[in-house]
Amino acid sequence: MMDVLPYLVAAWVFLVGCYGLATSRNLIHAVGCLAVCQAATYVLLLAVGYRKGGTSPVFADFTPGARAVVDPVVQALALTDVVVGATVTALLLALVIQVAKRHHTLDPDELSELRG
Amino acid sequence: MNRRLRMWVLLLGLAGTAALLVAAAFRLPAFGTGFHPYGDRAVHEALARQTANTVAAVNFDQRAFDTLGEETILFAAVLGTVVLLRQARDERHVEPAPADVAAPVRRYALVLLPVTLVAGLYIVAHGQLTPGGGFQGGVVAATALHLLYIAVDYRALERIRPLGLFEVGDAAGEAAYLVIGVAGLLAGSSYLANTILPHGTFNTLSSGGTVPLLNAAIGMEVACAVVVLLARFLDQAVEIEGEGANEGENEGEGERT
Amino acid sequence: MADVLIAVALLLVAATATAAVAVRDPARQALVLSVLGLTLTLLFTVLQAPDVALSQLAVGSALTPLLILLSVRKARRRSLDQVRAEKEAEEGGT
Amino acid sequence: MNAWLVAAAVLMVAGLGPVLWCVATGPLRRRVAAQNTGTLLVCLVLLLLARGYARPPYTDVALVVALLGPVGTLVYARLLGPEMGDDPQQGPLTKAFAVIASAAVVLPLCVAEGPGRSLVKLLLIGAILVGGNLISSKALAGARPKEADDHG
Repeated sequence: MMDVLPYLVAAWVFLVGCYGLATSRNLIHAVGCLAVCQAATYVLLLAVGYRKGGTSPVFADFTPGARAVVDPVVQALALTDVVVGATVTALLLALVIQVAKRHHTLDPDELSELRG
Repeated sequence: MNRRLRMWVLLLGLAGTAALLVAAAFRLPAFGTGFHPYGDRAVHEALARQTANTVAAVNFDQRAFDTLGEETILFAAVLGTVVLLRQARDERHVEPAPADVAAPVRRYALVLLPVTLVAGLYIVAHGQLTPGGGFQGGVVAATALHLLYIAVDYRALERIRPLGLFEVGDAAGEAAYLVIGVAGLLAGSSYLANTILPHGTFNTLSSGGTVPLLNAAIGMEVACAVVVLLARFLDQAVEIEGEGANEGENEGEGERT
Repeated sequence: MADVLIAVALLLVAATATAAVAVRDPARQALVLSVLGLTLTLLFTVLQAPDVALSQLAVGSALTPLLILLSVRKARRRSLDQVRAEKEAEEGGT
Repeated sequence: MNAWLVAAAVLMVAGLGPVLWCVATGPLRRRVAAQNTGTLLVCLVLLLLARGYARPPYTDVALVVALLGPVGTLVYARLLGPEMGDDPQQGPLTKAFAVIASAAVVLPLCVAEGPGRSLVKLLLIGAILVGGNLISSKALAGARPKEADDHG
């Protein structure tokens, strides 16, 4: 079970985020759901890079080679994306604020009705 | 398309994606596998360049060009937010009323402000040794400044926050990254190559060649970017009123904490 | 033991993510999202990725919730402004 | 397998499970209080993990939680204060739990650590954690509805 559990959790988090995104009645809530989807990618990346019995590849407190280490490449991918993802969330929220200013509603359904 | 039909389409799509993802999960290498060819090579390279934190080495040495791309996305996202949230012609600026903050909260936040700032700078500076680096430390340092908003109020934050300077700092961080990259070219190697500086002694602050410099550049950019972002959002939420607003009352900073 | 820790962290993340989607009010969702950030921090630490944990923590504990709450506040003020303006227009008409 | 990791796992299940439930349900004030307790628990778990994996650098993550966790709660108290005005106040039990849990985790860690720089760091994290948690509980209890405000 442990062989696939992390991948299944990543899939579940992604799907649940997508469901929330599609059924959301509030654009701010939708942006939050997108953040959940993003979290799924981090879980998947780090799960791929894990090595049983390994420790983090930071050699500040032990000599290289003394312990097995996990994959640093996927960690580097995830780490930059976390911060960049936050600024993209900010950009989306700025768009939502603009929508609220122009159309006085945050409900995506009402917005599509506006456009006719 | 009505709501009901849309729901069915959604559920169908989710079920299909779920089936594919589960099928893929069982075909992936088992969780915790010992086979990490890229990881092993990355660790080997990082140690050859005397960088103790191999994650930082991957980010700022082996894949430094990719990080430049990430950084540019960040820069563009901040620029977009600034453009979207500027004060429109039909809006006006209203001074928020001073907030009434409980004395212990104020004292706590004012004591913690320098501590958090130092912690942020520590995380940036030790990025090549211990977990951390420019991305994380930058956010922590920027959050530290906003303790002033919690401790006093938004006006106090505005007074010590020359926003123009932070906007310049954001661009300067990005530019510093580019310049360090070009320095690699000028030194006769390739763009962003970690060859212009000696790699130093393993596990000391000056190890890793250009890794600490790039870390500092990213730290500056991220910190300034977060300050600018939050400034725009705070302006919108606290200060800028729409056309229909009543001059007399403002919802700014009245409540107690 | 390491496997148990990872499994617990994974299940916590799954449960928190579900809760974050199920809570429909954005302000309340921001709270669940910050707990999601915390559980992700734990998961990344047990997956031996303290760098990513630190990143997630810096962003998830204060920055994202603050952005969401400020957006909620701005959107609410917009609608308040709108209601007020309509009321004024009505009073002007009668 | 060692006792520190077992303790961390127990704290995760027994601590964060209820926290998650309280954050997702109930009145707003209880939700914010639960989030506050959540940051405290995560910090303690991280300290236990750093010890359990024998990796001192991991304590940096715990330090950042101790610093930024209360900031998040103070933000909630400031921005959601008007909304949770009428919600029932949290009893003294939450505060007592915060102090007792922190002491129960940090003191054994200090004993295991022995004198040195890491001990100072550990005590510092513990102090920031407890102080921050108590202050943010206080701020949370002081958050009042807007109507009671004297402005305007």
